[in-house]
Amino acid sequence: MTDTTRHTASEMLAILSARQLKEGQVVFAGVGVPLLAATLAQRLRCPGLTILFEGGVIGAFVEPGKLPPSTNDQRCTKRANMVLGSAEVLLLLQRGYVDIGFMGGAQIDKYGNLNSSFIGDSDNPKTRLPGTGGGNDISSLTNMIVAMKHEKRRFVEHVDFITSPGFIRGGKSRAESGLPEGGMFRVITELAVFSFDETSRLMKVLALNPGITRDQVQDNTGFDLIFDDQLGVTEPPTEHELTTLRMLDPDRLFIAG
Amino acid sequence: MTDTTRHTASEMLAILSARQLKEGQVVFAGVGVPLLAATLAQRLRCPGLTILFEGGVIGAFVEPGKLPPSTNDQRCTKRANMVLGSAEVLLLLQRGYVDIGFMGGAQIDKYGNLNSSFIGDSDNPKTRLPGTGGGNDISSLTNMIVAMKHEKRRFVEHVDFITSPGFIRGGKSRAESGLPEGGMFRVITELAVFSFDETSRLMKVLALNPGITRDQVQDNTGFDLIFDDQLGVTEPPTEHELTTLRMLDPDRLFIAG
Amino acid sequence: MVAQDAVQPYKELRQNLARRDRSLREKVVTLEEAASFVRDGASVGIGGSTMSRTPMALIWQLIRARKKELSCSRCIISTDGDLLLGSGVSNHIVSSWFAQGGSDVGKKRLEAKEIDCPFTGEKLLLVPALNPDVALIHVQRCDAYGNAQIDGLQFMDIDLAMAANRVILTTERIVSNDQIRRSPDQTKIPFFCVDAVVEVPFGSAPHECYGVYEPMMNHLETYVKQVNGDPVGGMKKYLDQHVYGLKNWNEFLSLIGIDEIVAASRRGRSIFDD
Amino acid sequence: MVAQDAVQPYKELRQNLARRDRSLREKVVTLEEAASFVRDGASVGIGGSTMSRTPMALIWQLIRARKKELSCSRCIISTDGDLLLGSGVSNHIVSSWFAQGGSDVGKKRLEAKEIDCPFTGEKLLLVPALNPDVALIHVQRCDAYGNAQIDGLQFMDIDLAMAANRVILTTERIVSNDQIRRSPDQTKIPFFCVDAVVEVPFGSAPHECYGVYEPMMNHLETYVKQVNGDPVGGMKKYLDQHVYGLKNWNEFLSLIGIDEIVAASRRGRSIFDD
Repeated sequence: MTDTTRHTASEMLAILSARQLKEGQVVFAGVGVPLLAATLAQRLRCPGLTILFEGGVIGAFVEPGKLPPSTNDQRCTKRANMVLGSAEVLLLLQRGYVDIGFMGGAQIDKYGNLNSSFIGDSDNPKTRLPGTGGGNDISSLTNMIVAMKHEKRRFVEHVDFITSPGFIRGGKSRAESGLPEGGMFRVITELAVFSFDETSRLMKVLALNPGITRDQVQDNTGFDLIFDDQLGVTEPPTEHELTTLRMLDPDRLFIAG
Repeated sequence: MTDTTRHTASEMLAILSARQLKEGQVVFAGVGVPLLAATLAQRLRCPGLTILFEGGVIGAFVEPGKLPPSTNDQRCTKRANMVLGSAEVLLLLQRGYVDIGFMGGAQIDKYGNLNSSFIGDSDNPKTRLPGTGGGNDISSLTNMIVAMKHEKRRFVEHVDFITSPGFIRGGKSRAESGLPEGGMFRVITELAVFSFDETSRLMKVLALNPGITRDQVQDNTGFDLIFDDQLGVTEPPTEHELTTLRMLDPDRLFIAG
Repeated sequence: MVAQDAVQPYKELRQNLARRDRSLREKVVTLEEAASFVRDGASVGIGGSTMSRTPMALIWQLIRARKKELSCSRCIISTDGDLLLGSGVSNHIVSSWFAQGGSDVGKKRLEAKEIDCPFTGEKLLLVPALNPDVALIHVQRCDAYGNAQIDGLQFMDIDLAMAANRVILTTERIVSNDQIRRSPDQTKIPFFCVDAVVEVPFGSAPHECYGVYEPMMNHLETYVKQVNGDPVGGMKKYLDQHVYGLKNWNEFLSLIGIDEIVAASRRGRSIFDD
Repeated sequence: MVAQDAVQPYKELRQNLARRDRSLREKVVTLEEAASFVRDGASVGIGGSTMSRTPMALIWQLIRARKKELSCSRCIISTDGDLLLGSGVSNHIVSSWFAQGGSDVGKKRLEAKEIDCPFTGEKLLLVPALNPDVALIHVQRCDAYGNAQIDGLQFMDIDLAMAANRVILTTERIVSNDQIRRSPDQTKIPFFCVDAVVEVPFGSAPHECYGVYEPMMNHLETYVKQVNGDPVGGMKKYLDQHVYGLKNWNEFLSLIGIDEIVAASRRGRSIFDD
């Protein structure tokens, strides 16, 4: 028996994110928790989930225990439906064939803008982050799910640098910036599940994770949160979810922390 | 023994055109005599001639007796070095990888402009010709060899419609029209071999075919011809050339007339 | 329904796509059902080129269904274009490739626009995007979802599939999704671009299908003689005898004749010799 | 020598190409000779992505040859980027992909230009073309002329080969031209784009080469630990022990160790199982 009360934050992120995906969707997934969560959804409830990777893969069906270290490795193509060029797979985002973009984040702000470039001043940064990769394309062109650890320094009023745009400055500013489609759909953390207000485009708590209070979420967030009128509580991870997840990542590459 | 004094006009065109190609060149060839002549050159003197077809073929090595009916048939790919998309093979023209473009022509004028669209007024044409295909791209982006039958109605002062540009209105007008590279290199007919004057860009007789006089060429041409100062006489087809050509096209698909 | 030369704005293209059912589902239909997806007046992109991988069975069915005012586009047309125009199904066919500075082609194509390159100042000619209402593409094999594999010459079919607002595939064979997944390198069109799949062996006859059969030249030569000899009467007779009156596509194949089909298949497979 | 962000006019690109020896000739050279084709200060496009088909042997040789001020570009850099910067060979690496409206990436990339679409009036962001002086690309196989076949993920390597003013290939195996001609579908780079060919088995180690070997993670983890623990000293030690001091590439492979190479090869080939 798996003890369902004991799990890591990453396991929580992967399981809650997987629940956001629907059978038959086309998902463009980044490496790490997104790749793992999409694969988990495929094994649990959505055998017809089509996973795309920026390396040039459509319809990935990653093998348990053989998780790729990046989305540009040959393991991403195992039993895939199609292999194609990087520019070509990104054009599918542009054309509108992708339902959901799904990635991790280092820093996010109240409008869902993501920073994976610089902490501090971009001309003289305190810390350099890994950079954009395909993240800007994904967030510019799809409805996004972001899975990330919840810390005050990661959830900030305004990101130091917008690498991947969310709703920019809220309201209609995203469309006015030249991005007519897509936007932030969900943010998943170990504390709560978030969506964005339809009008103001401010981040909003949809549901608290089991045992987490409003105050805990607010205390770990660097801006004032809105809470949904029908604030829910997420279902805890089931045994089936946890065992399947651990079967997929037996070396605990992405679920250790 | 092949009787080298008896051959068709098409055989003459194919053999004289083949002589214009050099070992190691990259040639973009149209269907019919160009394809045949390029293949002939490959078999006679230039095993390292690289032939491209608009259907998406690099390094074709067409089989004797299996000449493709168009440059979009599978026969074009037999023992080729590479198969690729039509837009991609045309981009190689744009990038400058092709030494020679090689095609036939229905009507040509004194500046080497080709018409394969309309005879008469283009809004109400007397005759519709087959259209451009890849011809415009080829002539816009490479140095061109054109092989065609010599008739007065085909060699005109000004073509009724410029489908594939030569030197447009002569002088520097080609570059001024937005085509900085390429232009007409040779025109081959059953009567003579032509080049174009370096300055005026007018068609010029380089060499007369065996037994053909200046007057015969002029009488079959709808504009005043210039003759090169060192006007030559082409070597007649050799037995080896004729037998190889006939071996390539045993059904006389392209060499009958 | 979009006129051939009106460029659809990005937002409209995305919205059209969002309305499509792009879910993973089996899309296998009959030739008759597939033809019903093509509405009168639609802009239709046709895959293949000249005599290669022409979606002939589907064109044949569009003629039988007496479609009207189709506005067609293709790399290079061949007898497919004759039949579309001669049957009255299409009144407009746009064919192949751009033209650059200096030619009169540019003067005829007023929709093209010249700009100065914002980086180098050089003159550039922009050609408007073509997003047909529906694309018809014939492939060697695909699965029931529409993951399609194309061998050999691909022409402009991949761009066509991406550009179109709907895609109908005809295929020599429907194979399992497992078979597709064993050679993902060979997949050229992903299922989510595809709206219908029809299995039609010899679906490109009398044209060729790479690696499967070469063109059926006896049939084509007889056809050309008949139509060139008497453009109106010859075409009417061909349509009556080879298109309208027949029970199904196999009956058309039987008119080509088993001898020619076997010979064309043998030649088709010979591309894989050596 | 061209600065990374200066767009070369079309005429200049054509003239550069016209000066290249594009004839059909054998281009097989040693790693040392290939490295000599890369001049100090050159802009260098690097094929593959992250840990896949990285031209590591050639990068290793550029470091040994103490190249200077290379301006590099690649989809996504990994340990290759560390080594290029850490060794002092490169002082500028441009990495991956465009950014669209709204992000701050656009504000940092002043070379990008916004225009209104001449057809629809929509806002478009134009990114300048990148035409590196030289591209370094590792492939599974090619012939002595440079006709190169790539299996599996191709990333941006085809565009890179077309865009560059020179191309150096490293390859797991040089095969006969006959073998290339038996599967022209699989050829991705034609010989006339290629200036030099070097046969280097395991030329992408310790990264992966699709279908041949997976990344050699033990070596990479040891490297990462050493460099993260002491960025300056760790890198110096790695370069001294694994790059500068060695006789040849095989000696580098022997430091990775035969056990890891065999295991990585077994995993690499397993992609073709099922």
